[in-house]
Amino acid sequence: MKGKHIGWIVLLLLGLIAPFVVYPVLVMKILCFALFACAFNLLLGYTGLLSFGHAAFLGSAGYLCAYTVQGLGMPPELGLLAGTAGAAVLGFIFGSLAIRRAGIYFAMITLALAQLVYFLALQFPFTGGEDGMQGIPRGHLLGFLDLSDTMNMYFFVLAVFLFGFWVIDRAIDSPFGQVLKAIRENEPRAISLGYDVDRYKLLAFVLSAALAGLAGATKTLVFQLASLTDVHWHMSGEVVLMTLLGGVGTVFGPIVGATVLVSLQNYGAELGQWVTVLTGAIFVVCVLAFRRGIVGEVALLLKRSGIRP
Amino acid sequence: ATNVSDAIVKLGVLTDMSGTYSDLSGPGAVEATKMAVEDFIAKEKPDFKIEVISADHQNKADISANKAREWIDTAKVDAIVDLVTTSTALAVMKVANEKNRVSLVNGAGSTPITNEQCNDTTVHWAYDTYALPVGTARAVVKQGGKSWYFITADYAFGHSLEKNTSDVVTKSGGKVLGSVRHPFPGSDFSSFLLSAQASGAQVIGLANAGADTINSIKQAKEFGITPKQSLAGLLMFISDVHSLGLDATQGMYLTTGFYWDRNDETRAWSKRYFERMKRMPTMVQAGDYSAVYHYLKAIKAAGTDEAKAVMAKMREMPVNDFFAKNGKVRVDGRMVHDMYLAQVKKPSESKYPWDYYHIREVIPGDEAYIPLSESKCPLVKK
Amino acid sequence: MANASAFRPDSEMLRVNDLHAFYGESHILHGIDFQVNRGELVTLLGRNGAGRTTTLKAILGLVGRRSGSIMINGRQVIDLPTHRIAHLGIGYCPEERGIYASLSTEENLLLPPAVNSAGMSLDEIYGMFPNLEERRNSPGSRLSGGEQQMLAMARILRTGARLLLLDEITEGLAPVIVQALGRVIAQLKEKGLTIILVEQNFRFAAPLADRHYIIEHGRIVEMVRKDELDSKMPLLQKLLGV
Amino acid sequence: MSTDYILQTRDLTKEFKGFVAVDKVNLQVQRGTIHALIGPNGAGKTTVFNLLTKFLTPTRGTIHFNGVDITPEKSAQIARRGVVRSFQISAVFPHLSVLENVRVALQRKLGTSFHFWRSASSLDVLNGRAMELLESVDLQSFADTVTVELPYGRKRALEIATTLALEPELMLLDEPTQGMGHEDVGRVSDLIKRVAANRTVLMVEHNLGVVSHLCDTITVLQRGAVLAEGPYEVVSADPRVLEAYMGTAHG
Amino acid sequence: MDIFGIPIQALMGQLLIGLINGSFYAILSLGLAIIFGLLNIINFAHGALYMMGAFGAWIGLTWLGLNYWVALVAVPVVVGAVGMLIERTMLKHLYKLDHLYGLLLTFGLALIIEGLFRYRFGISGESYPVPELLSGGFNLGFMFLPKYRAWVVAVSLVVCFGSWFVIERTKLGSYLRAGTENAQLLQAFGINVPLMITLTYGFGVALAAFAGVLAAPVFQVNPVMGSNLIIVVFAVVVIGGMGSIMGSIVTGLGLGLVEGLTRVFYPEASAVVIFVIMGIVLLLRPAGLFGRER
Ligand SMILES: Nc1ncnc2c1ncn2[C@@H]1O[C@H](COP(=O)(O)OP(=O)(O)OP(=O)(O)O)[C@@H](O)[C@H]1O
Ligand SMILES: Nc1ncnc2c1ncn2[C@@H]1O[C@H](COP(=O)(O)OP(=O)(O)OP(=O)(O)O)[C@@H](O)[C@H]1O
Ligand SMILES: [Mg+2]
Ligand SMILES: [Mg+2]
Repeated sequence: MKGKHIGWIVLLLLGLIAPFVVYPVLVMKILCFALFACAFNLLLGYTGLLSFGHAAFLGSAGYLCAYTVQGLGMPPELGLLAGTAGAAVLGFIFGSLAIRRAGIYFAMITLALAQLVYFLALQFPFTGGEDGMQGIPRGHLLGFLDLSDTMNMYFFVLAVFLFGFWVIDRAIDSPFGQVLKAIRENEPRAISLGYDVDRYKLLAFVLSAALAGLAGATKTLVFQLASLTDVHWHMSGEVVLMTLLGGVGTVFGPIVGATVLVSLQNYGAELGQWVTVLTGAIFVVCVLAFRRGIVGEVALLLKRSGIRP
Repeated sequence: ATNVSDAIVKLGVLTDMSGTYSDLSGPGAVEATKMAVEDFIAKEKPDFKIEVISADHQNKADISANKAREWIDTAKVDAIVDLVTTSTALAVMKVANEKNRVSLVNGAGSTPITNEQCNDTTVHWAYDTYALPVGTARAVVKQGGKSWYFITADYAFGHSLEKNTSDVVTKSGGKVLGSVRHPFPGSDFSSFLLSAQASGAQVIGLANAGADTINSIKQAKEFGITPKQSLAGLLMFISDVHSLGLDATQGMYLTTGFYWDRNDETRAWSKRYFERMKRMPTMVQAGDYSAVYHYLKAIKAAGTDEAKAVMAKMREMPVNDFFAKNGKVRVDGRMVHDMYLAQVKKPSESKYPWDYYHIREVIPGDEAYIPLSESKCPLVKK
Repeated sequence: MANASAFRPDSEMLRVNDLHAFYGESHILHGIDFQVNRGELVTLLGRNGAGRTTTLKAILGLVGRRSGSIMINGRQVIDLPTHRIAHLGIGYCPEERGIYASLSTEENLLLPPAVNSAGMSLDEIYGMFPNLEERRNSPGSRLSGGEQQMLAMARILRTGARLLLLDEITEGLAPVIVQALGRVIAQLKEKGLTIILVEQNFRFAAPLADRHYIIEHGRIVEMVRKDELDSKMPLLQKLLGV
Repeated sequence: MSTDYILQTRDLTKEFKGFVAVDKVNLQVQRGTIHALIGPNGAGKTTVFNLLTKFLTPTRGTIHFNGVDITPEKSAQIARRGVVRSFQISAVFPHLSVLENVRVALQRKLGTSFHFWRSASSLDVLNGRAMELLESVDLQSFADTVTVELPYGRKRALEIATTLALEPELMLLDEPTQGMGHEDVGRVSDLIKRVAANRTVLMVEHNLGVVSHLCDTITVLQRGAVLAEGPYEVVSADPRVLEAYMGTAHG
Repeated sequence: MDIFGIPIQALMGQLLIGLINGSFYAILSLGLAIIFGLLNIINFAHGALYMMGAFGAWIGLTWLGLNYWVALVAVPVVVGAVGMLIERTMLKHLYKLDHLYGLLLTFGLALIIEGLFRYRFGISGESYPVPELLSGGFNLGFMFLPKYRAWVVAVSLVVCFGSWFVIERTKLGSYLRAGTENAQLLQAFGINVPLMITLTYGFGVALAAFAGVLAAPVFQVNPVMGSNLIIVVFAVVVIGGMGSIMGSIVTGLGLGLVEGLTRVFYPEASAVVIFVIMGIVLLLRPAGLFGRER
């Protein structure tokens, strides 16, 4: 427990210092993806469900938020709300269909549904096809805080992230989280104790989808655009990678994973065509050498050297 | 001395370095930009320094918007060059405009760039998805290809290619028999080709791009559709012809903004480019050179790198180089220049490497691009 | 069929010296020493978790890491890969039965390659376990717990292995079947097979075995010969709670 | 008044692709007794358990619990009614602590199991009851141990404690002593005896020692059908049972 | 005669084309299914290895002067050997872990392989000519069937059913299936499981490369030809039932047909139809059409 408190403090400090050291828009992007990965980890790491369609939540929330803000002229907070709620509803639909299946089959159903969402995003008139929705206004938060100012936007994103992360952290360590853990450990036994496991999984799924949506909606405000990239299955794959890279089932792992991957994409962009090769090499090395993910390995190292994390 | 910020003009080439479009722009675009800078320094001896940086936007709008912002905010980039794929171009144009920086768009082709979504710090150089199909369609109908059928990528650019072409075909007295929309990216086009074949159209218009176009052409030959029916590539680059070979592409019509072997001037520049890249330039890469050179000249003339002032100079000065003769940058940002209708040579006609085209016709710039009178750009006062 | 010339009661079939075994980081066997003669039936007794299963697995190289010496027929095998060890004529019936769910009963039965020609025929086996004949075409996963146990046992009788490592074979079996198995084991011993039996069911093991080794915390703590059973009963009681 | 039956099945049947695993079983379990289900391997005992708890759906027949027809209900529902089972292969939550294992069973009654916004420390109120349960199976000293590290017999004991936490009216135990050393067998069978004091137990068991020691009524299944029923002395004297199940040499 | 406004002749043509594409799906998904079946690894590098097959043919022809027929044999062997090397040096360490790790590793490998080819050959790729013996085609009346395509169908059917026979109907097959479930025990029975696994992976990879060589004359040989295909092939494997050999073959062919039909009636949806089918199938039959439910 103590380790976690230290983690929170470090996180907070980093969040406050980062925009003065690193380019703030990049940090915002990292925060959005970190939230996305944490939401995903709630499902994979703590419920044992591998969704291969999480991009659908990220992306569709982005479009919804963009439409609310741009098309309907609503303020940004409503945009976020619309995105999150939309993703939650979508999550409920996905979840209801997929929950009854396990393992790789679960992953594949979510992939199939996400492909449908992609298809719709491409075909719907308001999404702008492959050009996406551009020039989304950031607007004024609650009517007064001008979000077009980078620092205002930054601290707003940080707040959103911390809120989302807190929800996840709390959910993991809640009565609900206990049941999830039990289900992951031994599902038939959980059933025989009288738990309707499907309903617990569904709630976890909806929660994860909603938070992924929150991340997507926020991202739309940050970049002022919503595009197909965020609904493409590559994105679903990327979030798996972020989580694995950081450490599945560790609280802070996905944040680290997202940071590494996003930075890699960003700074790697200047390496030109070698980015993909480099990214590939990192995965290979990670799997072969640091299987528990970065945070997982560090935790193990600390444990071995006798420091209780 | 000129009033250039930090006495440095910084150019950021933002392009697809490794993805689908990396052959038609990509590393070649970076190289062309560098050539333009070197040539400019050698010839004009400016009193400011010029730097070029580049990045791979991986065809993702968020990455390119982020990179553009970062470049402008932290690296003090003055202009962003190339911008292949429309979504990334639109995203960057917006960011650059907001921060009063110039976008020199070359790779992306969609008409909204200078139309609905135009802004006063964007220039669109080499081609667009109006000029290419329109030139081709008009010529092909004139040559007797009256009935058309489209194989269209089910994407906004595919749709707009199809629509623009259809309009011209009907206007020129031809007929459109139908179209089929394929998912993007596809790999097998034989089904769509069969539909096209069944339509009995004389001309099959390929309203797609890159690997899709290449595979369509390849498979059309395999299924014996060509040469009975002829193909018209609506968005084709010399890099596509090169990778397909003349055997598969011979006889096709296409429109281009630049062909390396057109005259001595183009040949001279292209040979220099070839020495560096081991490939001949596409119109995008040549356009990057031309646009960058013109931009730098405008800075020198304006005595500042402030975007609005530079834009004013760019509009004022005609473009005269190996790429364009008397080209001019319109108020909506479109650089109007002549386009060329090319027909792909038969293998037997090709005498040396990269000897691919007969230039059949010069399409005057005023006819090639959407006239200002039809423009939906808010900057155009009517 | 017993091969008279191969049957030399005191010649050594298996000798294990200072065997250590590890699962990942946990050190399970701390220097096991024992030996089994040709044609002998020896049991490994001990409490749950003492390391009996691990000993069998270590002989076959199925543990994470091991060290020490294992001689089979006078040949050092500690460095051989598992499949080579098996070809020296070892039949292994694992504790968790290891029935292949995707294979039918009969395919399971025919799976292990014969190591020599002395194995039982399919008919003999079905005669011994009629349940299996009845379920011969159903997938392994559909068998009841006990049926799986029979199949696991039957499977190695077919191969003609001369040294059997049997782990808790009476587990979950109906008393009639346990008795039948007792008869089978006696027959096998008759034929001159060497058997190492890991058992909880002391009552089953006692009349069959020539010697008993008692394992505690990964070490052999006691060896009891058949003729000492009565005198050493109190000790056994203390060690095993029998 | 007729006898008070807590569980009754009528013509309970399960077919697997033409193979009849459970054949018209009429089982009557009397309240407050320990009832054993024995029979040769493959007789259908586990399948009966699976049917009773709806891990399998009966092909035909009905199940009545406390007079209510529970045939159409789902597993978790049946568990909430008070029919709780153990598994033939040990069923614990391996990476939870021993205490948490029991608490998971207790927490459902708090009604906060969907509350993802509440801290897990809100469950601490259950610790007292959980410790009591652990004491009843002699596991109090292991409360903070991670369950994987427990020896096998202790895991079975924990499983029983977890089951007890639900205060089941009817406990279904599938081979509770399988794979145990002698000491553990003794301990677990004593435990069953103790916890059965005010509830009903239906168990499958091959260890006849345990059966004869614990059980009031014994039902013998063979090939899916009931072969014999009655107290141990009666059943064990039945020549058909001897032939099909117990064998001759048994004493 | 028309069906929903489509002349039946055209429909026949489209179905035939569907079958041709189906053969590619079948042969690729067969390789994937074999690898998943035995190694429990979701081989994301399959697409990249397929691409290597196609490039192998091109390199053979252009640099070494080896013709198509030589390539058809030599390239799968070479790429298969590369696969075995990958298995020996990397995958070997992952068998005891969750599928996810295999997926991640092979995904990384795919990125590396693709990146390297992209660096060397550029994105537009190269054209491979149809072998002389098979150029031209048959006029079937309702359509022109290129000889080469007919050959593709024939040879893939032979290869697919040949592999199926070996795996399902021979002793080797029962070893393979047993190895999937509990390799340790199989080894304790005296079977050299590591070798078997290496060879199997090599075989699965060789199938991918074989498909690549077959594809070279049909599709533009470019570095991303595999990654565009792989996700569809995954869907095929899943619909057929992960690890089911017959399932992957039949589903591959079947989905080719379905896709062909969609291209006639609702072409825009032809890329998504496979996923729709996958969703429906999994909801109704969780283990896939031919998969065994656990
Ligand atoms: N795969 C494994 N990983 C880690 N530890 C293991 C593993 N298998 C067994 N152990 C541990 O090794 C010890 C010895 O186990 P083993 O299975 O050999 O016991 P046993 O004497 O056969 O008892 P049992 O009656 O439970 O079968 C136990 O403490 C067990 O927890
Ligand atoms: N899902 C299934 N599909 C097909 N047959 C099955 C299935 N489950 C069980 N059977 C068959 O039904 C019969 C009864 O099995 P069950 O597991 O109930 O036996 P059991 O009485 O518990 O035996 P044991 O004492 O060996 O555990 C067996 O012959 C088994 O093969
Ligand atoms: Mg054991
Ligand atoms: Mg049973």
